[in-house]
Amino acid sequence: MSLHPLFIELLQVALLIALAPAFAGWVKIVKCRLQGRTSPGILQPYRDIRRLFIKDVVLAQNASWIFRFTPYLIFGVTVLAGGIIPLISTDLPLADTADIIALVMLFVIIRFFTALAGMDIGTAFGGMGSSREMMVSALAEPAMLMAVFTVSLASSSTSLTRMVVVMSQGEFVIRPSLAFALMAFILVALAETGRIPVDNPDTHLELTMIHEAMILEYSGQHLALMEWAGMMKLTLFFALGIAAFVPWGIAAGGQPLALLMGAVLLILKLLLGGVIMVLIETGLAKMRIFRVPEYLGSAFLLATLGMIAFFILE
Amino acid sequence: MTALDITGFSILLLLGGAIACPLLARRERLLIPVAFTLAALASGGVILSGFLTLSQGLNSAATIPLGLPGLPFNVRLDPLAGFFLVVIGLVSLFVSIYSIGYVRGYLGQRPVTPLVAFYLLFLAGMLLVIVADDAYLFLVAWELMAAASYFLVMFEDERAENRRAAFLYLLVAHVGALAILLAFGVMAGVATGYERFDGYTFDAMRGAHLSPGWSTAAFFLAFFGFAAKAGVIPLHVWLPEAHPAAPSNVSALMSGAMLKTSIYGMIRVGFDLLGEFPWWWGGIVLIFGLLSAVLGVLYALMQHDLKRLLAYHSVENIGIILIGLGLSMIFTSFHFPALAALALVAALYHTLNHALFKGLLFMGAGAVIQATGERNMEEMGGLIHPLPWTSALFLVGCVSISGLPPFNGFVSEWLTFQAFLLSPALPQPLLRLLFPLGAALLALTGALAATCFVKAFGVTFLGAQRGHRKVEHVREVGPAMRLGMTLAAVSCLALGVLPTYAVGLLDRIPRQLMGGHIGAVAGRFGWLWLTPASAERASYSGPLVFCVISAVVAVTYLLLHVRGASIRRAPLWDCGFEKITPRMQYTATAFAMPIRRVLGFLFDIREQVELISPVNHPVMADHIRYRLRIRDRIWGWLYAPQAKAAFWIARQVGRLQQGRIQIYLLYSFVTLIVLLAFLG
Amino acid sequence: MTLTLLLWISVLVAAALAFIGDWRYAPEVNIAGSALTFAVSLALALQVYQTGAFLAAGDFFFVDPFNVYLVVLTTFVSTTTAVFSRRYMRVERDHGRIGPIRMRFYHAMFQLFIFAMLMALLTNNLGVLWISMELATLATVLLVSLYRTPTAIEAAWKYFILCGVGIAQALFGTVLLYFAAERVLGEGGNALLWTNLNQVSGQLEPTVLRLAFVFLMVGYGTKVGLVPMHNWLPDAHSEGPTPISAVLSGLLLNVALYALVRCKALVDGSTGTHMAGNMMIGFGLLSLLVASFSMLRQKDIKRLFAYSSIEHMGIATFAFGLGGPIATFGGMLHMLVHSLTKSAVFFSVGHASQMHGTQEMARIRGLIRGNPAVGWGLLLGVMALAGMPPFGLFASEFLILTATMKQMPLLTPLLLIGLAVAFAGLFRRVQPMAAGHIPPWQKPLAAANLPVALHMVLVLLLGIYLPGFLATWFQVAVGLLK
Amino acid sequence: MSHSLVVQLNLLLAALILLSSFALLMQRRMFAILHIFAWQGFFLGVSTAIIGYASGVHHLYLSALLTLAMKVLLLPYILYKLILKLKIRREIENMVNVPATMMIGIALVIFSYHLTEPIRQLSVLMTRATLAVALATVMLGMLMMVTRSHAVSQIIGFLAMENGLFFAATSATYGMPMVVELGVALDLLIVAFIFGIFFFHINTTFDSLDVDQMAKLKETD
Repeated sequence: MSLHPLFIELLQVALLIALAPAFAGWVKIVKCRLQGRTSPGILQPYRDIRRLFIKDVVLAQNASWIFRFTPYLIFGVTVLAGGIIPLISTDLPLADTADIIALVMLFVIIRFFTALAGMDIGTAFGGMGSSREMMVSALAEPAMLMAVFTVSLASSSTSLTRMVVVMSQGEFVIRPSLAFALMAFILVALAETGRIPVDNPDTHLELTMIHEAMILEYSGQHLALMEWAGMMKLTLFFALGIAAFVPWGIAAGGQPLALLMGAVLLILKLLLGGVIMVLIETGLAKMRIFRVPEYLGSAFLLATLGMIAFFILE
Repeated sequence: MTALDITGFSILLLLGGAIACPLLARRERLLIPVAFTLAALASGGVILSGFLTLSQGLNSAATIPLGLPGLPFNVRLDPLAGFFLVVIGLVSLFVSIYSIGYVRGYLGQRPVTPLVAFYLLFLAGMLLVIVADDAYLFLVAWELMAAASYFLVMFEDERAENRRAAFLYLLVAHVGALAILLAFGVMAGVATGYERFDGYTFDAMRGAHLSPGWSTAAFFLAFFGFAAKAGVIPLHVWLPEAHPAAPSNVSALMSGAMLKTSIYGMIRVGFDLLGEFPWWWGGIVLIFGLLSAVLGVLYALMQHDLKRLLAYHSVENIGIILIGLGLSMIFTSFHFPALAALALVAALYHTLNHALFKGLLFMGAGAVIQATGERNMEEMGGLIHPLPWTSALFLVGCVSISGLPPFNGFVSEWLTFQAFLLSPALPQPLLRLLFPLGAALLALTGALAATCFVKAFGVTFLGAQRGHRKVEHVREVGPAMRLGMTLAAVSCLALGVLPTYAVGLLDRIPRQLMGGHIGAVAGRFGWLWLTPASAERASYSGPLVFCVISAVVAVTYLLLHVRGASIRRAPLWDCGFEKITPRMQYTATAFAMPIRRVLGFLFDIREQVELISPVNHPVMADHIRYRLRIRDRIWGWLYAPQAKAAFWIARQVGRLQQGRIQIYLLYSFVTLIVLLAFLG
Repeated sequence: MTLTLLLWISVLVAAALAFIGDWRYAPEVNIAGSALTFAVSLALALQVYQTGAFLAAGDFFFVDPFNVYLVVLTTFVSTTTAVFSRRYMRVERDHGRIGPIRMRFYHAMFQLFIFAMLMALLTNNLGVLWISMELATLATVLLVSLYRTPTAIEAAWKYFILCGVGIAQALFGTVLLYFAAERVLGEGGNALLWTNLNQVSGQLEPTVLRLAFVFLMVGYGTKVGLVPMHNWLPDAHSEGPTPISAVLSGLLLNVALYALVRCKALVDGSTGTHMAGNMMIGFGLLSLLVASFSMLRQKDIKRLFAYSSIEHMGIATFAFGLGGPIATFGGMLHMLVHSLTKSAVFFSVGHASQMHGTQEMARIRGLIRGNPAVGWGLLLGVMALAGMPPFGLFASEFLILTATMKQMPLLTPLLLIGLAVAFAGLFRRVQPMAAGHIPPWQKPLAAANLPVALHMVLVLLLGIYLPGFLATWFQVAVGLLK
Repeated sequence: MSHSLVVQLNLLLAALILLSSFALLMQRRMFAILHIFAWQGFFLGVSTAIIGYASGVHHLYLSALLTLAMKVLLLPYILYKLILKLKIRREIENMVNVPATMMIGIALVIFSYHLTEPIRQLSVLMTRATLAVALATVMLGMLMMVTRSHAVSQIIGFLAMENGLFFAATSATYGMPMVVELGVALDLLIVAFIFGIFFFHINTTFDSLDVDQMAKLKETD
C-alpha cells in the first residue's frame, strides 16, 4: 500500500517544522562540545521559541506594517520551500511548484523583506545589517547559481525531484564536477545562512553582526517566528545539499517503510552535516566584511571549475 | 470593424486630440481630464485590437494614400505588432489615468497645454511605429515620437539641465534614426536597386536576399540606431538625463513604452526583414545585453536621485531583454526553433513586464515627488506613514523588478535562465562553456537589482524622515493617480501568478517569425504549471506559490491572534542606545557603500573626507565633511573626446575664413587652377 | 504669353516702386506685385501641367517641369517675403535705420531681383541665363549694404567682388560652351539655346566641354555658395536686411544651382563620363562638412543659418551629382523644401533679432514665452532644417541618403557626420533661444505670422504627402536631366 | 588688306594686350594703372574691329564700338573722376614681392597656353592662336585682384578680366550672339555704377580705399 502524495507532503512539512529547532539545538551542542563548554541540551531552542511566543510584542514607534508583516511572510515562504525540497520522498504534489532556481529566488524573498524590516525602524544597526546582507547575497547569488547549474547539467534538469531521481536511481558514478559544486555549495550555504566566517549567528557585537542587526528590534511572537523560520532555513539548506548531492535514501514513492527509511536516513545525514558545519565554523575565524567578496569569489571559481570539469571530463 | 481599423481609429483620435488641444488652452482645468480620458480610450482600443491580433494570429495590411509617390504609407498588423500594441496600450492606459491627477499638479505653475498636446502626439507616434510597414512611414513615426518626447522632456524648460538633457536626447535619437535610415537604405537597395520607390516597403525588403556583408551592415546599422534609442550601454548616456528631467508621467511612458519600440525594431529587422543570420550576431547582441544589465544596475545602485535610479534600471532591464534576444538569435542560427522560441518568449515577456513595473515605479516616483516636492532620496524617509497607498504600490513595483516570485519580473527572468540552461544543446563547445557565465552575470544582476530596490524603498519610505523638510504636510495623492498605479500593480501580480496564459499567447510570435514554438503548457491542470521545454526539465507554478504563501501567512496570523496578543508601542531599543536621531540612519550613499567598495573600479569615484576641528588636530575634530562624486566612466571615455574633436575641427575650419578678401579670391583662383590642371 | 506677362509685371512694379517706394502703401504695392506674379506663375504652371514643356517667344524662353516649379516657388516665396518685409521694414524705419530714399531703393531692387531670377529660370539661352544671374547679384549687392554700417559695406564689397569674379569665370565657361556648340549647330544665336544643345549634347566636343564645365562649376558654384568659394555667403546673409537674407538663401542659391544642373546635364551628356557629377559630389560633400562644422562656433544668428544654407545647398549639389532617378528626385525636392523652410526660419529670425535689438544669439532668450508664434516658428523651422520628420526636408534627405547607400556607400559616413554635426550645431544654439524665461531687454513685437505659418504648413504637407503632379513633374525633370 | 596681314595684326594686338595686363600687374601708381587699362581696352576694341572686318561678322563692329566707348572712354573717365574726387591721386600701394608675382604670371600664361592647346587644334578660325592670350588675360586679372589690396586696383583687375573674357569671346567664336554682348555691356554699366557708389561708401566709412581693413567679418578669433 502507498500513502497519498498529499499526506506525504503534509508529513514532510510537519517533520520540517518540528525538527528544525532540534537540528539547531544539535548544532549548538556539538559546538559547545568542541569549545569545551556544557551545552544547554537539544531542547533549548524549543524552550526559547515557547518563551518568545508567550511574551508580548514590543513595537518600535515608527515601525510600519512592513515590520509586522515580514515575520509571517518569512515563515510562510520557508514552509513553502519545505514543501518543495524532497526530504523523505520525491512523490510530492508541491515539488513541481518551483525548480531549484525558483527555490533560490524564494530564499531571496526572505532576504529582501528581512532587509526592509531592518531599515524600517530607522536605526543605524538596521541599515548596516540590511546593506551588508544585500551585498553578501548579491555576491553569493552567482556562485549559488553556478553550483546549481553544474548539478543540473548531470540530470539535464533543474527540477529537484528529477535530480534526486536521476542520481539515486541511476548507477553510481564519481563526478568530479559534483565534488567541485559541492564545495562551492557549502561555501555559499555558509554565507546564505549567516554562519561563520561570513556572519556570526550568536553575537550582538555591533560591528560583526549582519543578520542579527536586522532583526535587532524584533520581540515576542515576531521574533519567535523569525527565529523558527531561520532554523528551518538552515535545515532546508542542508536538505537542499542532501537532495542535490547525496540523495540516496529519499523514497521514490509512498511506501511507509521507504518513507520511514528516508526519514531516518535524513536525520542521520543532518546530524552528520551539522557536525561538519560546526567543524568548519570552529576551524575558521569570522572574516572582515570586505574579505567576503574574495571568499564568495572562490566559491564562484569552484562552481565554474565544476562546470568546466563537466564539459571537459564527463 | 477589424483590429487594424480600431488601431487606426485610435491613432486618429490621438492625432486629432493633439491638434485640437490648443483650442482648450484657455480652459486647462477642463482640458486635462478630457484629453487624458481620450488617451485612455484610445489606449483601450489599441489594447483590444492588439489582443485580437495576437490571440487570433491575424495578419492584416492596408495602405494610406499619403507619403511619397509610389510609396504610400503601408500599415500592417501581425502578432508581433499586436503584442507591442498591447504593451504600449497597457502602459499608456494606466499612465493616462494617472496623468489626469498628476498633470493637475502643474496647474497654476505653468501652461500645461503643450504637455498634453505632445503627450497625445507621443502616443500616436509610438503606435504608428508599431503598425508601420514601410521604411518611410516607420522613420516618420519614429522621429515624430522622438520629437514629441523631446518637447516633453523640455517641458520644464527654465532649468538649464533639463534643456541640456533634452538636447542630448534628441541628438542621440536623431543620429540613431539616421543609422536606421541607412539600414533600410541597404535593404531597400538590394530589394529594387533604387530605380523605383516601392523598394522601401517591408514586403520588398522581406523578399530581398542580401549578401552576407550587406545584411551584416544593415543589421548592425539598425542595431546601433535602435540601441541608441533603447539606451544600451554605451549609448545610454541620454537616458539617465532625460528621464529625470521629464514630468513623471512622461518618464513612465518613455521608459515603459518608448524603449520597447526599439526592441520591436530589433526583432522586426533581425527576425522578420533579414531572416537568416550567422550566430555571432546573436553573440554580439548578447554581450551588449549582459554589459547593459550589469553596468546598468551597478550605476543605478550609486544614484540617490529616485528617478535617475529608475532610469538606470531601464538600462539594466533593456539589457535583460537583449540577453533573451541574443540567445534567441543564436539558437535560431543553429536551427533550434523550439529553444529560440523559448528565448524570444522570455525576452518578449520581460518586455511586457518591464513596461508594467517600470511604468508603475515611475508613477510612484512621480507621486512621491509631487507629494514631497523632492527628488533626492537623502531628503526622504518615513514616507510610508503619510503615503500608505503610494508606498504599497511602489513596493509591488520593487518586488516585481527585483524578480521575486510570485510577481511578474520573476517569471521572465526565470524563463531567460531556462533559455541559458538549454545551451548544452549547442554544437559550439565554446558557447556551451561561456553561456553559464552569462547566466551567472544575469544572476548577479538580479541580486544587485534586489539590493538596489531594498535601498530605494527602504530609504524613501521606511525609517524616519532624514531631510529638513517636515513629513507632516505630505498628503497622499489623489484617486486618479492611485487608480492608475493600482491597475499597473494588479497586472504585475496577475502576470506573475498566471503566466501560462500570457506565455501561451506570446508563443504565437515565434511561430510567426521562426516557425518554432514552446510546449509552454503541459499535462493535466495545464494552466497551473509553466513548463518551458518539458515537464521534468523545469516547472514553475505561480498560482501555487501565491496561494501557499498567503495561506500559511493567514493561518499563522490567525493562530497567533486567537488570543489577542497585545502589541505595545515603545521607543526604539537599539541595543539600549539612548539619544538616537534620524541623522544616524543609513543614507542611500551609505547603503551602497559596500558595493561601491567592492566594485568601485567600474566607476569614476572622487571621495574625500575632511576633518574640521577648531584646534586643527584630527582627533579633536568636531565635525566631518564628506564629499562623494560618482561619474559614469563611459562619458569620459566615449563622448567627451568626440565633442572635443568636433570643436577642434570646427576651429580649424574656421581658419579658412579669416576675413581678407584677397585670400578668398585666392581660394577660388587656386580651386580653378587645380581643377583645370587635373580635370581640364 | 503668360510668360512675358510674368516678366513684365515684375519689371513694371520695380519701375513703379523706384518712384513711389517710400509711399505709405509701397509695401502693399510690393505685395500686390509679387502676388500678381505668383498668380501668373500658377497659370504658367497649369499650362505646363496640361501641355508639358514648351518654348515661348520664338525659342527664347523654355518652360519645362524643372524650371516651372522653381518659378512658382520663386514667386511664392517672394510674395510671402513681401508680406513679411512689410512688418519688418516698418519696424526698421521706425527705429530710424533706413530713410525714404533707401526705402524706395529697397522696394525697387527687391522686384528687380525677382525679375532677374525669373529671367534666369525661364530663359532658354545660356548667355541670357548668365546675364540675369549677374543682374540678380548686382540687384542685391546694394541691398546687402543697405544699413551702411562698416560691416555691412564690407560684406557687400566681398559679395560684389567674389560673385563678380565667379560669374566672370562662368562667362568664360559659357564662351567655351558656345565655341563647342557653334561647331555643331553653326554660327548664330541658337547655338546657345539649351534645348538645341541638349539635343546635340552627344556630338559636342568633350575636351572643350570638360574645360568649360570647370569654369562653370567654379563660377556658378560661387553663387551656390559651395566651399571653398562660399566665403561671401555668411557675410552677405548676416549683414543685409532679413527679407533679403531670406530671398538670397531661399531663392538665389536655388537659381544658381539650377544653372549648374542644366550645364551638368549637357556636359555629362557629351563626355559620356560622370566627371561633372563627381565634381559636384566632391563640392557638395565638402560644403556639407565645412558648413556643418562651422555652425558649431557661430555667435550671430543669421550667420548660423547662412551656414546651414551652405550645408543644404551642399546636400542638394551632392544629390544632383550623384544622379540616378531617386537621388535627382531627392535633390529637386530638397531645393523646394529647403527654400521654403529656410525663408520661414529667416522670417522668425528677423523678428527675434528685432525683439532683442541684436543678432547675437547669447542675448536672444525666452522666445516661446515672449512671442509664442515666433518662438515655435523658429523651433519647428529648425527641426525641419535639421531633417526631422514629418517635415519635407526629411523626405528629401531620406531619398538622398538611401540612394547614396546604394551608389556610393563609402560616402555615407561622411554624410552622417555632416548631418549629425549640423544637427548639433543648430540645436545647441536654437534651443536656449526658444526656451527659458523672458530676458529684461526683450521688447514685445507685432510679428507677421502668416508667412511663417504658410511655409511651415507647406513643408509639413510635403513631408507627409507629395502631390501627384509635383511628383510627375519631378519624374519628367529627372528624365530630362538623365 | 590681306588675310595673313590681318592675322599678324591680330597677333600683335594680342601680344600688346598680354603685355598691358602684365603692366597692370606690375604698376604701382594709380593713374598709370588707369592709362594702361585704357590702352588695353583700346587694343581690344581695335582687334575686335579687325576681326570683324576680316571675318565679315559685322556685328563685331558694333561690339568693337561698345568696347571702345566703355573700356577706353567711359570707365577710365569714371575712375579718373573718382580718383580725383577721393583724393587718392598720390596713392602708391605696396604690393607683395613683385618678381614672385612676375614668375607666377608667366607660369599662368604657359598654363593657359597648355589648356587652350586642344581648342586650338579644333578651331578653324584665324584667331584661334589668341585664345591662350585671352585666358591668360583673365587669369592675370584674377592674379592682380589677389595681389592688390586697393579697391580701385581690384576693380581694374576685375575689368581686365572682363577684357580677357571679351577677347576670348571674339577670338574663340567671333563674338557671342548680339543679345549676349549687349547684356554683358549693360551689366558692365551697372557694375561701374555700383563700384562708384562703393568707393564713396568705403572711403567715407574707412577713410581710405584700402580693403585690407575690411576684415571684421571672419571666423577666426
